[in-house]
Amino acid sequence: MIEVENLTLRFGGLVAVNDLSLVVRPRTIHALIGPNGAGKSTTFNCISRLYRPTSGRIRVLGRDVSGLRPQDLAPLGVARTFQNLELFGGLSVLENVLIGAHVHCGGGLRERLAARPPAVIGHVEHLLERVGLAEFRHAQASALDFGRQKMLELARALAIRPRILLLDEPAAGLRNREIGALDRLLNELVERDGLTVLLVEHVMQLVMAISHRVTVMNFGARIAEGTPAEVRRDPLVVEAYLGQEAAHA
Amino acid sequence: MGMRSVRAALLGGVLAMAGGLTALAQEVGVTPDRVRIGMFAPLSGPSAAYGQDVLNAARMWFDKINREGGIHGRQIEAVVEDDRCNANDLVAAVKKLVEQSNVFALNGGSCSAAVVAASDYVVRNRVPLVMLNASGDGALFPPNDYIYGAFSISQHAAGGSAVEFAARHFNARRIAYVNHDDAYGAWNLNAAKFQAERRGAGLNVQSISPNITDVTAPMVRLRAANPEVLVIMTYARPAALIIRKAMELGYRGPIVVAVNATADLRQMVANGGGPEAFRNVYIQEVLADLPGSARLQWVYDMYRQAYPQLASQEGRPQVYMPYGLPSAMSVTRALEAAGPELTREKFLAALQGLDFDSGVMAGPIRFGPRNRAAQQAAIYIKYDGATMERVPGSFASDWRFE
Amino acid sequence: MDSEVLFLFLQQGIASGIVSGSVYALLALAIVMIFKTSEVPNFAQGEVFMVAAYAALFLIVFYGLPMWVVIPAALLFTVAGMMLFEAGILRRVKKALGEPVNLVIATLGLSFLLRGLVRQTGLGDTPRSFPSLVSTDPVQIGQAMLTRLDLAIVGTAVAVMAAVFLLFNFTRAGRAMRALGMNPKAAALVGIDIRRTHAFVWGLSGLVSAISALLIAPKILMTPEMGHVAILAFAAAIVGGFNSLPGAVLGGFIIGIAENLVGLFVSASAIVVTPFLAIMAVLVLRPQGLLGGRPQMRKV
Amino acid sequence: MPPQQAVAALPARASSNLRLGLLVPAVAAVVALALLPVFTSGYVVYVANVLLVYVVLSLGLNLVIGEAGQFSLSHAAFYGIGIYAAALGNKLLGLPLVGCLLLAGVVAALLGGVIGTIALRMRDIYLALTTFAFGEAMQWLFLNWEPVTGGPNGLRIPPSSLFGVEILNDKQAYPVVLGVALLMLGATVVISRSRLGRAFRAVRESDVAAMAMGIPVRRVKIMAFLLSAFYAGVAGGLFATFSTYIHPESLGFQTTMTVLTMVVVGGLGSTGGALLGAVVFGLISELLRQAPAVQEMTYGLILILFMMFVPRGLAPAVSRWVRGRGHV
Repeated sequence: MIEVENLTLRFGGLVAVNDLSLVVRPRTIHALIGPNGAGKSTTFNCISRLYRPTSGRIRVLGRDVSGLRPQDLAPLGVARTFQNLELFGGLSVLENVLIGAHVHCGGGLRERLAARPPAVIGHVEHLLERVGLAEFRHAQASALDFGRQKMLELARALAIRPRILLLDEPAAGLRNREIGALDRLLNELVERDGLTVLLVEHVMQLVMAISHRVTVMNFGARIAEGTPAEVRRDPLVVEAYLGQEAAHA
Repeated sequence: MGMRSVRAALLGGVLAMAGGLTALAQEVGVTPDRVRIGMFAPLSGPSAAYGQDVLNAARMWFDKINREGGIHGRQIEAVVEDDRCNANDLVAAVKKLVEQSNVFALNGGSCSAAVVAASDYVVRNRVPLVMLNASGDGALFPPNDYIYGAFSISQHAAGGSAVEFAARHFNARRIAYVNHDDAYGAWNLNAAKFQAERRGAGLNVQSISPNITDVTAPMVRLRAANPEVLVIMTYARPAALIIRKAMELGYRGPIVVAVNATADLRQMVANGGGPEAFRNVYIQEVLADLPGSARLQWVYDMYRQAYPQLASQEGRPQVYMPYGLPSAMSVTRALEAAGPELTREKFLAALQGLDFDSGVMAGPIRFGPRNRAAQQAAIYIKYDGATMERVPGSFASDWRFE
Repeated sequence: MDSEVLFLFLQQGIASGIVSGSVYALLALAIVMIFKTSEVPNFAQGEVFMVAAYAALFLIVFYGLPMWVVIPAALLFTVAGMMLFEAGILRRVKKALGEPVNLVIATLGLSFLLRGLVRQTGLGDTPRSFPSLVSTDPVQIGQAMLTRLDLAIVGTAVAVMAAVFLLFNFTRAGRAMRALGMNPKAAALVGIDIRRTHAFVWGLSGLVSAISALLIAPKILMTPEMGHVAILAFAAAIVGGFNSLPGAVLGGFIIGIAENLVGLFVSASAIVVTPFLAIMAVLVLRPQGLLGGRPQMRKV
Repeated sequence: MPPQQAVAALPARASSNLRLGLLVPAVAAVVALALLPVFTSGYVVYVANVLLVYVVLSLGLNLVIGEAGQFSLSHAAFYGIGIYAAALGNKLLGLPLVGCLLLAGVVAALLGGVIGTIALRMRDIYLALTTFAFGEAMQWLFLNWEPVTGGPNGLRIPPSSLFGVEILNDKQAYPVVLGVALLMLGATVVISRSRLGRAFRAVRESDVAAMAMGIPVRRVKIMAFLLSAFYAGVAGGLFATFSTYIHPESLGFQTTMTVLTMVVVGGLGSTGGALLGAVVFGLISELLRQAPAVQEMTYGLILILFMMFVPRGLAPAVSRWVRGRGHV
């Protein structure tokens, strides 16, 4: 579904991503992990076309993305969330998700002019139920608590009806109970709805519980890849994380 | 579907009403013992200095006439509005006076471009308008039946007269001419070109913005043309900058400053670089005599008596104050001449026939069948920063509306 | 136009452009230092400039005070006024909602208020001249004619620019201001008093505006509308790069020279439109301005 | 991470109950407005005409600044283009009123599209200043392009005609002005609720997220700019129906600022706010003509005090008040 070949991105003299290659298979949850500044989010932003890679190739759904603009991905069925939340804060919860469905309500003039476009409103309401925000539909997005804001962002991404979901630290800042719900939801999306998920994550609990495959990055490069169990045993990974923890201590 | 028919019906109703009203609209603002005059001028904002005291002068004339028993037994009732010197506000003021205060005639306007904005409305509604001190060329040419003005001087006459003075008095063949790129400038340049051509003189023109802060560029260009006389048709601030720059650039020839800039002569000398810069300066004047002369003393006495409190303030009366008098005099004289059975038509006919000496302005106030501009000529005064010396004779523009 | 005249025009245009440009540059500096730290384009800067000149004139006309008292008093008055506006009004506006539009409107409100106030004094009815400390005797440089006053203006302006440069680069207060401009949160973390620094920047900006006002007032004459000059300063700031202090200075000189050259070689009535054409040209060709840093990509 | 907040379900949109409650007074207001010329003087109708022009201007400016969050300061320029286009369409081409209005809107919108395409490479303050510069340059053009605009002499506008009837005074023009203003108001409500309106707000709130939702951000911004220019152009066309003269002096930054003030005082980002701001501020300005001496200071103080104490404008305050009454 996503193929990254020899991706390199330099900011001035700084190499943020170094010759990274990566393949995400259909209907899997693929996690991208690594210490802070390892280049995970940068990779992510290359895939969603916010950054232009210095070299290398990225194919999404079999298509080379190099000619695409950021807004061309949603119509292809690629949705994403953001590390630090990028909600439409001043708008209502419902409107946030409706905007997520933007590409699906461009049909006729009636559809375009409707405040509640018939083609998508059912799906949007369903999504709000699914992430548990139905009762807050008229609340202002920025007034929600942090966990609900994260769920709202996920619902908004799902309104695109994506085939690929790119999640940038979905569990960061969530409490255990909320992580459990997220865990179930993601599994359901892959098993039942047939989505493919690429996620960048720090919360190991989530990564180890749900990922089918894990890629580990450090200093912009891939240092390991495999199943959660394999990766956990990899000495390079242990060193990278231990080293980081030692540095933190 | 319904909306359209409602609108059509409404439109029809409004049209019918408008038609019905005109039948009743005779002798608006006139009762046996009163005639209501609508007055407007800039009373606030940056242009208030052009309007406040001019309007006060006109009012004190009306008050004097009222004290003497009015005209044909009628007292003049003045209704005043602020026009802020801009087109939209002036039109609002005029419409309020005409349609809400139901005035008989209008006596107002100090800002030419803004007055022009109201001219079509005034003509359409057949309301007589006697301007205050606006030159108002745009509303006076071509002449129409309802609007009279230029009691100080029209811009056409001001420009033509200044060039005439330069060409005749100094025998100049190369005249440098600085004006503004606004309505005033367009008008005075029009007549100035005509006059220069008639006298066989060359006119080197620089049109500058009224907001200009640095006049070096236009002045260097004029200097390069080596003019014999420099004519300044700008407002006070740019005029002072030009006089000063002329000195800096070593120009020593005669400078003629039009009436647009001469509001405050002492300030002009201070602003223009002191007496040194005024060795060869001539100012255009439209009053009957030198400012401050005995001949005009009665005007200032009258003001002091009418507005003792205002008169005690710094900077009062404002310089253009006397211009309000000939305008108000024209109104009262025309009311007088129109007879006791006052109608707008009679009033307008009387205005057209006016020809009198106001005792205030340089020339007579004279209209005619094809003339709506009261004053055509100006006198010139040599001014060295302290003393004034009148140049004999007056100088008139030959430009006429074709 | 023969080559001799052309050469003369060129010299005069550049010389006169440097004189007016140095004043635009100062005022642009005042605008940019506020924008860099508070992200507010202060639309009242021109009126602050105007009020500074009128404050001085007021003291001269009504109290007959000597210049050595008047000048410091006017400077102090302007600085205090700006600090008061920042601390008393703008801070409140920021707290109330803090949208950039609201801040801009508040500065616009200030500009109306100040103009109205000056008109109340009665000094605004006629253009006034401000007494010059330096004579206006002509000085010839090459073929260009300037005055002693012109030279004094350029000299003082350059000195003030140098002082601002030193202040920003080599003092604690300057470092605090720069830090505030780069990242307010981080600045607070390293112990910079944000409120005091903001007030300081506004005060400094008031000081620089007041100096430029007293410098140029004898040359351009005073009216309550003299704040118009700020438009040229805004143009200078944009041309130079709105977040760059050296850019503001460069932009000031470019606008000053461009105005004069256009006036000399094109037409006097095109002078007023020159700064706007310069703005549009720069923004189309190099949006961040000549010395402006590239706008940073927001991290997501 | 912020602590768990009890989310006060802040309704971001009025409930349908409330909407019904507003419908009745709204209809009453429209009827009263329609009957205005019957029971007032021409002066009042003129003031109403001017206010309605400001309403259309405010609606347009609110679209680009309030809804789409793009700080544009060239509204007066597009307004001027509308006036000149309508006047010249009438004078030179003999177009009927509807044709003039359309011409005014379309010419302004086309130029708006071109300028938007260039200017919208910039954001925030840079966009504001580019559009400001464009506005000033246009005013200069109006003043100096004599063959077309009459230059400093201004331009006389001949009476326009509707279904063969010449419109000669304010009362005759009023039904047209009111009708078009209501039409534009209706269009604004529809646009604001539509997919395009949502896209505007998405771009305003976060352009990065908007892109991720498949919204062509640049095109949407240009669209907002173009629509806003169209509104300004139509407002200019309306002005030309009841005015006889236009001078470049009244097409400067001051006019843009007046409209911006209306939008902000009313409440940025809300259609009702733009409406309210135009009416309230327009009335204040007309009433202040009675107190000339302190006008400028009053105007300045109003702006400052509003920004300090009513920063979101009148609309939210009023709707809170209406809702509060509904509960009693």
